[in-house]
Amino acid sequence: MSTLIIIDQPPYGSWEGREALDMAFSLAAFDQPVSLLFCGAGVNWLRKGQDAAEVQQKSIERNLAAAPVFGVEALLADRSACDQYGLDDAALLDHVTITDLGKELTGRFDHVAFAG
Amino acid sequence: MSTLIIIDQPPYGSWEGREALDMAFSLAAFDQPVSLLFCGAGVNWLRKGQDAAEVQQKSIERNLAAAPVFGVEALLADRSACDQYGLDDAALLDHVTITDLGKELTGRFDHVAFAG
Amino acid sequence: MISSLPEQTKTPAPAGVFTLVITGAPYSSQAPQTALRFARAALAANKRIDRVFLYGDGVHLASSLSAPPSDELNLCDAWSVFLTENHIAGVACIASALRRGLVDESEMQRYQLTASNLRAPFEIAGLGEWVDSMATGSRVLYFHKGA
Amino acid sequence: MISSLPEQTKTPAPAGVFTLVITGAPYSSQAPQTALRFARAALAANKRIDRVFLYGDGVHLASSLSAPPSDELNLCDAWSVFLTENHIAGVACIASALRRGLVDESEMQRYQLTASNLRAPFEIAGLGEWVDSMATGSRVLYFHKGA
Amino acid sequence: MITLKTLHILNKPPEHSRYRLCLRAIGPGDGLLLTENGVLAVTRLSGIDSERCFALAADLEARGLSSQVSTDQTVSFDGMVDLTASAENVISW
Amino acid sequence: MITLKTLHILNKPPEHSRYRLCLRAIGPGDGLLLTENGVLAVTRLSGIDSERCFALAADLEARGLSSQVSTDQTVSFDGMVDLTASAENVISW
Repeated sequence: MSTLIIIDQPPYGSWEGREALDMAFSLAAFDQPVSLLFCGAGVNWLRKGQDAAEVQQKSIERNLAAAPVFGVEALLADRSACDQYGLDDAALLDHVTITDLGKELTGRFDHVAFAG
Repeated sequence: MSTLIIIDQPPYGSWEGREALDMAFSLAAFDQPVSLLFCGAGVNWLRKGQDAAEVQQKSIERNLAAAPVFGVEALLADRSACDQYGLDDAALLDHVTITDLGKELTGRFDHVAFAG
Repeated sequence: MISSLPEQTKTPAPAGVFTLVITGAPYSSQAPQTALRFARAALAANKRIDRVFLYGDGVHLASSLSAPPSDELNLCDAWSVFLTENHIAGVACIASALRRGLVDESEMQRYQLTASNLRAPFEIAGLGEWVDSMATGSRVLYFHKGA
Repeated sequence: MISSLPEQTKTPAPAGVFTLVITGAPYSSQAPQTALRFARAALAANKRIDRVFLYGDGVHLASSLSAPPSDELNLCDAWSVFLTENHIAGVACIASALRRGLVDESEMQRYQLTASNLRAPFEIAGLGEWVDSMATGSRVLYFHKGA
Repeated sequence: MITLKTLHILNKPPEHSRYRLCLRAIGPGDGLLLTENGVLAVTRLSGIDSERCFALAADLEARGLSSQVSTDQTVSFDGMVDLTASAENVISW
Repeated sequence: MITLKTLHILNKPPEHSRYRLCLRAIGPGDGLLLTENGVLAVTRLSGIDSERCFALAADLEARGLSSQVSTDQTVSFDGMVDLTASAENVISW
């Protein structure tokens, strides 16, 4: 039972990304294999140097950095979305693997889900 | 004080269009000049032959037909959106005027607003 | 549009148990309506629904205080009746619910709030309920907002 | 990006009175946070805010039962304090509110509901309040959801 | 009854960013079920004509689009149950 | 302080359908203020480079984009108040 949770909403403007992370961490906590895929504007969750103090939210940079420790198998980012948002390896958080959203990727998982 | 209320969300899938209509009818009820502009997927509100019984919602075809009576000055539809959705004069409800969303249109109103 | 119906190529998997996850709010999205029609059809086809899980904005479906106009479907009430009559568990995610002002009596006391507004038979529980559906092989279907 | 700041071409209009319309829900959109920061800055700049009007999903900002985690901003509470301290009217649209399960004591009695959950100083009223802001020349600013 | 590899359920209009993501993920042997706002895609067919594609009758009727889809590609909620039960996987976009 | 004809406030990312509607409605003398998710547009400048365009500092910082916008086009909430008060009209997209 492997699951891919997809985040396609950008950070801070909605709670959908946070609630998707909670889903992934819950699966991992129960020892269910889970990976996260960031695509569309969602790849902006993965940009280094976020400081959410002024929008009075918690940064999730630390959560994402800890994702491998919590048991999330992979942090995946869609290549075309990264290109569109100018996110190269230097700009991306650590432990992110660039891939391509498509039938080959989604076909590798038993479940594919969004948070909203 | 003239107001343009814009509806860019398609019918039945969300309440935003209905709540935009309520805004327009409220302005009209208080004798404030108001027009409605349908654009993007919102032009699908204007298609003849809607039957919302099976989705257990009220059709708003009758409300829209009565809009001129209630004092709404114009039902406007964006030309490019109508083209994309195959809405020609025969498919559109009566009393709809085709126009182009753009700076000339929005500049003619004191207020331009969405419901959500 | 569309090519014709393909021929059957192999035996369908026996996916007889569904979990429905609703993330779209009533009176904002169509999700609770679509899910209810689907749920009724599933039971009519002798499928089982082990659980309805409300997540994100979907928790508003469990409100006991919704009072739509009398000529509109009362979705919260319709869902409540459906779950009760068919003995299906309805669960609102606790984290989503507390943020959005949806609480049962025990959360009301814990957070010293002035009222509770969870409609029976919905209960409040954690994401573990959803993980359980995923891990036990239910067919988990999501009903998201459509805009 | 962007060209440089243009020179001032004429005297600014004296738009000193704002009405804020919030249509995005807390803990779903960023709208209530952006609106609150804007409102504080407006008062600091000696602007007046005559009214905050909640519409659509924005009515959830007036919930008295929201209980977010203690390390997150309690937006409903922060807005309530801001409105009270600055004597600004907060109005939730009655049609939006009733559908979404947001009621004061009088609506609770009218619809025979089990509780009320409107947070002071918010009040429930009709779209006429918004029309009033439009007609009396307030600068009406909208804070919608961003996704 | 047919068997699909992955059934993609799409409830968003062509303007929505997730609509395009969904189309990218449809593989051979997969099916597409249009529901809610997703049925508006039947007015713009070119992007999806090579797939096994169905649309929910109730949503077509509500939007005045029933006549634009052939009856064997229109499904009731009963048909939606069959499709979701028999597909190997389901993704709700 | 500047005077703008219409100030367009855009809080949606480039993927959103209303982002494109907004760009169509910007006329000469108008200004554009990017807020919330709208600040993601600063990574794709070509569509908006000819307008009077500003971005809200708090939202740029949250998204790690402060360095991509020159300081005279970055506004605080105080600046947002000034812009909205002085523009002849405001449209929130």
